[in-house]
Amino acid sequence: MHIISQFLILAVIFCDFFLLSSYSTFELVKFAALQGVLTALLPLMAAEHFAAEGIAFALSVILLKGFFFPFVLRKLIVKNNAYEEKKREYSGALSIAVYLFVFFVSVWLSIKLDLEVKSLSWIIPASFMTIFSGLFLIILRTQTVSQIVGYMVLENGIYCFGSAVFVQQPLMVEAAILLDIFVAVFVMGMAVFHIGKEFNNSDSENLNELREETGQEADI
Amino acid sequence: MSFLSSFLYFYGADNFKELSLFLILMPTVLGILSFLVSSNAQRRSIIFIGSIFHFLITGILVLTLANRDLYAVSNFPVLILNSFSGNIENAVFLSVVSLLFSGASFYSLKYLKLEEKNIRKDDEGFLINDEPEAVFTGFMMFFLSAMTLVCFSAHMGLLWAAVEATTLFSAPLIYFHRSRRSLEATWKYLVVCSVGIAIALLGTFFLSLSGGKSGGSLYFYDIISQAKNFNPLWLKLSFIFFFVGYGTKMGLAPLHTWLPDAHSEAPSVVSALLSGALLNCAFLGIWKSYSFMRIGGLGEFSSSIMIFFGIFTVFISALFILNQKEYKRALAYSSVENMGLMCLLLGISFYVGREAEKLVFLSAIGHSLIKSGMFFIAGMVLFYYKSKKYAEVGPMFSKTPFTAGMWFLGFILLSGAPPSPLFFPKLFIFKFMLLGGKYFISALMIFLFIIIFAGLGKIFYETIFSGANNLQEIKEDKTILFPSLSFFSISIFIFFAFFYFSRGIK
Amino acid sequence: MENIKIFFQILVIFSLAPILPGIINRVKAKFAGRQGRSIFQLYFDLYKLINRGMVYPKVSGIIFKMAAPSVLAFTAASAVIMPFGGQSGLLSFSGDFLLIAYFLAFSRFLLILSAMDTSSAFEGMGASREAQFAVFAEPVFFMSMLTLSRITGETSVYGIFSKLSPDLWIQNAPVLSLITGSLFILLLCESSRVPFDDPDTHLELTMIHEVMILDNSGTDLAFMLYASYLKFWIYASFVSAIILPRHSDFFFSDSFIYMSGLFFTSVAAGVTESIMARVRLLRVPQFLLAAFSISVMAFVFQAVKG
Amino acid sequence: MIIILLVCVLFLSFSFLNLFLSSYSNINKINSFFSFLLSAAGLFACAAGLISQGSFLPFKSQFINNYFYFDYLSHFFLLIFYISLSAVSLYSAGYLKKTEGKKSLNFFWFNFYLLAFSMQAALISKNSVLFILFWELMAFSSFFLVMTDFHKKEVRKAGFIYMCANGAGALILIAAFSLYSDSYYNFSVSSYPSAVFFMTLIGFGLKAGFIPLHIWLPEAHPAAPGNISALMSGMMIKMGIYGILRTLSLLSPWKESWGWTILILGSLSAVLGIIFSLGQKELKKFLAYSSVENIGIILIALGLAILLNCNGYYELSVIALFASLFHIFNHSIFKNLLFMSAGAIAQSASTLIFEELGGLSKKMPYTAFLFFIGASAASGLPLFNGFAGEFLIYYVSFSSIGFKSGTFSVFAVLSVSLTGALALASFAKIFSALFHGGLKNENHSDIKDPSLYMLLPMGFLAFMSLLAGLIPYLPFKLLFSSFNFAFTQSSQWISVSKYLLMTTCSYCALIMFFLAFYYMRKRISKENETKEGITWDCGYGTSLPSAKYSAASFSQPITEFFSFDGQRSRSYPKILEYFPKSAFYSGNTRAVFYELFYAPAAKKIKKAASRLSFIQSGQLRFYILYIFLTLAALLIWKI
Repeated sequence: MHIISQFLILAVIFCDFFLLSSYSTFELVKFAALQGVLTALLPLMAAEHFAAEGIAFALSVILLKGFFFPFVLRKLIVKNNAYEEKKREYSGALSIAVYLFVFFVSVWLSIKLDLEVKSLSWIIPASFMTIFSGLFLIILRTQTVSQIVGYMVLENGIYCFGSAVFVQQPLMVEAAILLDIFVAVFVMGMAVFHIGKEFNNSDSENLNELREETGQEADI
Repeated sequence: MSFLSSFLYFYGADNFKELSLFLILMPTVLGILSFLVSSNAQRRSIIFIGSIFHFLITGILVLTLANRDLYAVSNFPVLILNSFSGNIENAVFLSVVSLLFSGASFYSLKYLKLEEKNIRKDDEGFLINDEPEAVFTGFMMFFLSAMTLVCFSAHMGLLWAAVEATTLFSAPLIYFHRSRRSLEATWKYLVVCSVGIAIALLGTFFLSLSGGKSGGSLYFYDIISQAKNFNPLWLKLSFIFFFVGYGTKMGLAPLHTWLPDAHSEAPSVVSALLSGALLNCAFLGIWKSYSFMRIGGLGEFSSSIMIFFGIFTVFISALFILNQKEYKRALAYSSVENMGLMCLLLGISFYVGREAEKLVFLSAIGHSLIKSGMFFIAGMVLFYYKSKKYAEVGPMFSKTPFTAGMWFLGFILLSGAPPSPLFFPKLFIFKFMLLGGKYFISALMIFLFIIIFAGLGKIFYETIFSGANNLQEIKEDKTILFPSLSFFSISIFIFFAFFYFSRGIK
Repeated sequence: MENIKIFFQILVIFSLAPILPGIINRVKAKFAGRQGRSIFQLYFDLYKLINRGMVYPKVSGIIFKMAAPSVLAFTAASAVIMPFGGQSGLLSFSGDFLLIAYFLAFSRFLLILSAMDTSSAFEGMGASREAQFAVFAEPVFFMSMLTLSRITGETSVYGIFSKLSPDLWIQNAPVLSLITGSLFILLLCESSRVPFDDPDTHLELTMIHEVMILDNSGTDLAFMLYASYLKFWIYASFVSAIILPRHSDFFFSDSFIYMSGLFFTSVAAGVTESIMARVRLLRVPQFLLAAFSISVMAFVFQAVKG
Repeated sequence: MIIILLVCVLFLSFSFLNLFLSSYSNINKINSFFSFLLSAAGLFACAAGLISQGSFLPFKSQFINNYFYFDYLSHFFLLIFYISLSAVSLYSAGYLKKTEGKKSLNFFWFNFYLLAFSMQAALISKNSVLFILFWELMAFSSFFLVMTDFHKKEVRKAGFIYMCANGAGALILIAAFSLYSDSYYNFSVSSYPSAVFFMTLIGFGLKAGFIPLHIWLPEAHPAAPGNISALMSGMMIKMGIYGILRTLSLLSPWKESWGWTILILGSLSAVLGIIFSLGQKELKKFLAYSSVENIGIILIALGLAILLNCNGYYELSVIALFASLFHIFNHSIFKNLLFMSAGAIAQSASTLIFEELGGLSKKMPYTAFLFFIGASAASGLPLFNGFAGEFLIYYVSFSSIGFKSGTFSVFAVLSVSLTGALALASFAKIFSALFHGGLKNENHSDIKDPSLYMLLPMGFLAFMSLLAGLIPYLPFKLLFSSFNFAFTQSSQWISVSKYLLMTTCSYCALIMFFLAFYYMRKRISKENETKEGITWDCGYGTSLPSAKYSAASFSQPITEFFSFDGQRSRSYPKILEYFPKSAFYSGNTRAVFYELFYAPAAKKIKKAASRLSFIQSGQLRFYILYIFLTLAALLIWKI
């Protein structure tokens, strides 16, 4: 049990690497889905006994993050032909630098918070890494679809952190949180669908009309 | 009359739980119903009846507060609060939400009728067709139920889910006008708030972690009773994450970026609710974590953060109001400023003692009422003059005198002049700053308030007195401004009541 | 006995006023080597003018018609308040120098208004220059009054002059001499003598005081001239009361010394008039500011020592 | 004192009554009649209260008592208020006749009554919260009154500056009042006296309008209609002084530094005020600056009172306080008179620029006479009431020059005397520019004296000014004997009243002289006839009215000497050929403080604000970055 969870955590960390470095949205969606499935399996591995509702819950998360979200996002990508991220010449080096930065920050944080889970040694840094990479995905990518993916990765990280520290919530609350995530992604998808219809490409560059003009000040 | 009130009182206290559950679910049911119903007129009546009903029941529930010792039963671990005794702020914010919602529903009755006939161009010239009204009414009711859930939740996780739900339900409302700019505003609103709320979720996990290695329970009752022996490091971390998370939703300084866009692009009914009710609900999150910190003995840590961010928010909003070109964005920034003030006041109330929290209530109620009234009027101004920039809005003084009068009365109330309830919080902030010997900060605050007054004054002044008066005669509709008139008079009444009853705070 | 003395004083003031300018003209003539007009020439001019008819400019209004008697009335009233060289004038009370100064200011106000009423460019120019000089002259007067009242501890002109005595001179000689200097400059400026304004010039653009009464004629002109002579008497009595403060309780000797003081000041004025040329118009403010700084220095000396 | 409260309530009810009534025909007459009636009633009640001094006892009902009080200070200011209000209300019946037809004046009268109510209520309110409530009410109602004809561009600019000054003042006052330690928000002793003093000085200074804070005054007064600028300058400026006096009466141990600040501020605004007014080209702007100068004189007297009190000469300091109050009383009378006559001229000649006016004395003899009384009173000349206030200041400073630390009185004497001389020059210029010479342009031929409604109050005020000027002892005794009766037996009071009486008999001597000379001239001119001729013009024979020495050229030597920025923005062509065809000269003084200090500062603030607008850059990605940065900053800073 222990080794498998160890491998799962390593897989999560590598998913982060691929997420940060890949520039095609299809790959992004694929790896995010993979990461979702992995994080869903984690609590099962870590927990000693298999409570019934625990399995049902994990299955629903796998179903949701593994299959339904990628299906919706793939349709969106096709609809808005948001296949490719504009590659700048420095983007390769930048993603590596960001990955390393995220790695060191999360390791520093987990040491500083002296929160080491015996059974799953690397779970806390992994969850912090996923959270921060989710954030940086939203910051670095211009395609709106990849920003949704960034949000999903952020949720995966938080979920992974929650399962790592065995936070047992009443089922109702777990369900509410999952439901919220599902609705959030769904509404974002709807929004991107409308953006696509409006601007016929869902690049976030054309979404910067609302800003403060500098320069023309009204005189007193 | 006394028999009726005592009957209502006992009835409310007995089955508090059933009533609160009913209060949460009733709007959702009505929301689904409005999707099924065919004609728009019925949908509008649904909203109106729902909100009036909601307001009545809230009145009954809040009435139970009147006699605290009768029902001092402590709220044992259950998801939904079963009495307001422990936390008055929930009651205050709930009453504000329901009052605002009833005003908004009355306003939207007329507004939706006007919008239907009013085909107008977007800024880029695209024809604007609005969302089907079913979507609007439906999501309005879902929005109401989400906010009621926030006020009733007794469990931090549930609170988080409810606040996330309010974000999701209000997103389509912003997108009512289907223009490019409102789409952009919705997208930014969604992403920024969801990321913020996600961080708040992390804060919830930290809070439960601080309860013990194996994760303590997140019920308010448990947290309050065992807060003293929480692990201080984790508690601090949880407060920081809560502060950043709910601060984004509440619109504190560096995280406020979504607020002006969302408020200026949304229809005025929605921006009134956003500004009046939603920001308060987000503030409820910070208030809860602040009270945990205070009980846990780390009050000083949290209040220093809150004071710093309060002043920083007022600073940023002052600078942005100064060069503002559009009046709706100026109103949004003044909401940001007011949220900063409330955060500052809560921080100060740690040093001065609990009854200073009365001032936070006063500023919350006052701001919500006045700001939503102003947004109603802004909606009508936009409808009359078809432009958001104050330079293009004609001289309201001669064209639409009644709206101009209300517009200026709202400005006077917003600026914190005495008849407005926002006067006492300002007076108290100056008293605390000066007595505390912080002369530089108080001088800075005076300067910032003056800049805000001048900035807002410029906008209201230009809209009322100057402008190209080549527009044709405008038929002014007075009855639609009844809600803002009633909100303004309630706030002025609150000012005099507070002045008469409060014997001043040392 | 008391009111006889007062009556004598008033008689002396109103009768001997024109003699002092006569003395100045005579001194100037002597300096220029010519015989010069007799001292009493001004009396004959006044007499001639009083009996002449008057010509009012069509444009002028009521102000111009009422100006001449009121200017003379104000100057006469302030002359009456002036103490007669150490003895009390008709009515002296604390702060009476204020009334003197402000009565003269009112007469200047009316003079300017009557000049402007004729709406002639020359009179306007003279009036504006007169107003400018007044702005710088007034502080000099009040500054020297301040110093004098600080020295003597009195607040009325009569009190100051009765307190002034030779031994007071010995104690603070420098201060008093500075004060006399600034008062003498004030005398020249107020009565528009040479360094500031040439009384008997013919070019409308250069005269200041004369041009304001250009359009007056007949009795009005007589009143205006007589008022300027009275003004000279008042300022000269300030200077003479300081340089010759003699107080024997015998009335006649005191008034005689006071009259000789007046004689000496008018001679000094005549001498300065003949040796100095007119000061350029832009330099006049600096000249008056010099007088002002002299009186300020006097005050500082006195304040430090006192 | 029930009457005063009743009058307050009636004013409030009339204002709302006006709002709902539709605009009927002679709205002005009825409204002005009612407001005159009410203010007259208030005047009698106040005067009776002051004289009998029995009226200061507290009220029976407790509710009124802990929110309002009637002590000497509020009584004195109420008296002044009622005088100017009754005059203005009668005056506005005539003044508004011209604008009656065009637009409905309901809103105007609503604000007029509201302004009257809020001023009275502010004067008698003991509670700081209520005081600020009435203060804001006054500020906003007067703002609306100033904006009555808002379609003009410069009126809008002036209105905005006025609103900002009021808003800033009110905010500073809120900060100052927060320091009062009374739990019922009443005015009471405070634990930080100098902090409270300086903040209230700035807060009320923005209303009183002394030099550094006066920028709104020369903008707002010309923009307001005639009767409103009279009321504003006559009474509203005094509210600022009332505020300062009220705070001083609360902070018991006065400090020397306060006295010096007020004295220096007073002399600065006196001298600079009158210098600025010299350069003005428009009558109302000129009168506004002369109000700044008179406020300066009032503050000088107040500064003297504080300094004397600190050095222990209590009796003299009370006399100095009387001097400032007396000058407030006199100033509100003659300033009202001047503004009303300016309104009369504006109504008939429809312009107040000096260059376009001239020769009005033939067309408007009564206004000319009343303006003459007002002008000579304003320049502090003896026969009129401007002089009485300054006389007291001189008396106090001269009797205090002898004390060891008497140097402050030098300051006072110098600034008052310099201001007196400058005021004389400026009012001479104004009077001659307006009333002398021929009519400048032909469409002024239909000018005639204003209607009786306007002349009556102006006459009443002129009579009051003459009365207070000729017999200064009468109003002095009436106004100040009730300060505290014990004081009237003190030596200083007796000597001051003796000297005031002496001034009266010297005036008799003056009048006697005048009659004698006038009679002499009449007798002589009977024999030889008086002819009409043209003014002496070196024989050119062309006495055209435009050759008159205009106002700008009259004040040119003085303003040239005092102008700070040197190039007083003059413009005239360079004359090249020997016989120049045409030449012109136009120069105007800039509002120095506004253009050199406030406007650039405002521009800098705006530029700094716009530089910060990159935060709202429109890029969603940066918004998320801000969240991350705040999170990181908090973590690093706090953990």
